[in-house]
Amino acid sequence: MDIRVQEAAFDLGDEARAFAERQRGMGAVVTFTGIVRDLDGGDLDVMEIEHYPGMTEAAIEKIGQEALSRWNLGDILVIHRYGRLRPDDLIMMVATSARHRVDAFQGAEFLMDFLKSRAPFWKKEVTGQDAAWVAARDEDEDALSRW
Amino acid sequence: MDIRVQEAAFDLGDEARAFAERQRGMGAVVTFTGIVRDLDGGDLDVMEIEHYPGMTEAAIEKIGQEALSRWNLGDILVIHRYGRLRPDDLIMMVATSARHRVDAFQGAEFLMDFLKSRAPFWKKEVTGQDAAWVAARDEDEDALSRW
Amino acid sequence: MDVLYFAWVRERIGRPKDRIETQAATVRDLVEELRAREERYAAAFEDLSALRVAVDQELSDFDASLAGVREVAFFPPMTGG
Amino acid sequence: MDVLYFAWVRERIGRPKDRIETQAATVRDLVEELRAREERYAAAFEDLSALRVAVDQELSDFDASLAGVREVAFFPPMTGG
Repeated sequence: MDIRVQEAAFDLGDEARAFAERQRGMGAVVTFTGIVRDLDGGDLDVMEIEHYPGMTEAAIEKIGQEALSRWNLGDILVIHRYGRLRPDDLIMMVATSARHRVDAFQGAEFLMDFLKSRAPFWKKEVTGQDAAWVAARDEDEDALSRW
Repeated sequence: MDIRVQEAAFDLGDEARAFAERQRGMGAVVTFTGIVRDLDGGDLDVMEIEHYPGMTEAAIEKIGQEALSRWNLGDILVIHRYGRLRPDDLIMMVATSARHRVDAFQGAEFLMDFLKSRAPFWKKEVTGQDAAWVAARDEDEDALSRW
Repeated sequence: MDVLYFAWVRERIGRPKDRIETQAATVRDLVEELRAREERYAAAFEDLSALRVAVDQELSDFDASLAGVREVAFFPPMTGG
Repeated sequence: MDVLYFAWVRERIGRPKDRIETQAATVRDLVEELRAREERYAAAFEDLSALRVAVDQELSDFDASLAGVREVAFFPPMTGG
């Protein structure tokens, strides 16, 4: 399990390639990548991501262990950035490997659902002179109940 | 929609990076990659993949259009190789983008389920002097009924 | 009409393609004609439940009409992905 | 005991952290003490249903005991991913 909480940018291509290449005996690799987007069609300038140093790594580790215990996974990668991000910047990614595709998909979806609502990150959108904390969505909380 | 049926190898890193970079307004990118594995612990030498030129592209196009009609997707990429592959070679990949993660995941899973059982590819495993066509799995056929 | 074979159907018949003049009305009728040709055809088409068929490059079934059809293909269940 | 604040809780209180000597038995008791401090604390803790709490860096709830606890953190629902 490879967990990285970092301010620095990362390269999806390099990370996905390296993850897939270090898997042995795994027929399936799934990646999810989250990208800063101006979904409301406004003029998003900056997304600030705050986190809880210490707890963040522990919370992700716990989510990852839970995923490993529920599905037949080979490996897990989680990279999550904090700090000031710009539109089109990559926020985070997860990758999973498994012998079969269903485990790889389910593991990645589980990680994403729990990272959304159970890892201590908070997003703030800065648009011109305005700044607003992104509100948690009910559907993200609801998504946890399916697991 | 970008569909490629090819004998040549492809690079997961380059494809994933390029796909993510050309998305506009999409907050989520999911990739799935299938890799040649010796899952039975034998000594797999070669996986030969046969396909039905002409029908293959049309069948994948149809599956892709169906995915676009069912989920709110930005774009779809499908690359599928044929010919003689070796263990650890990448067989195929799909990528989906969407505003929200659920669509990206569901779209990718839908594409994979239908590529498995509805795109005209056949795999043959060559191990030493033996060669055997990979049998379709009942669970792959059953997976279609959930959509 | 072009009749194509893939995977073990191709291997069992020993060729990838036949060009056939036929009056067969349906895929099933065509299969009967092919079975009657030679032992290797009979062997390939022994168990239709193990076979899939495409008519003019669209997945179809054994009751499909062959009226106006240019290409029929027989193969085992697909194993893509 | 260290009491940490994140996101708009931190902004509303105007600082990321307090070092507090307290006899509070539970998180809820601690919240009452904080509310009584100053108006900005009262404002931050006005609606507990909008807040989450971590006790020694583990997600917890307002009825959790503070016996032996070194660090409590208050923040809004998380928005990772």
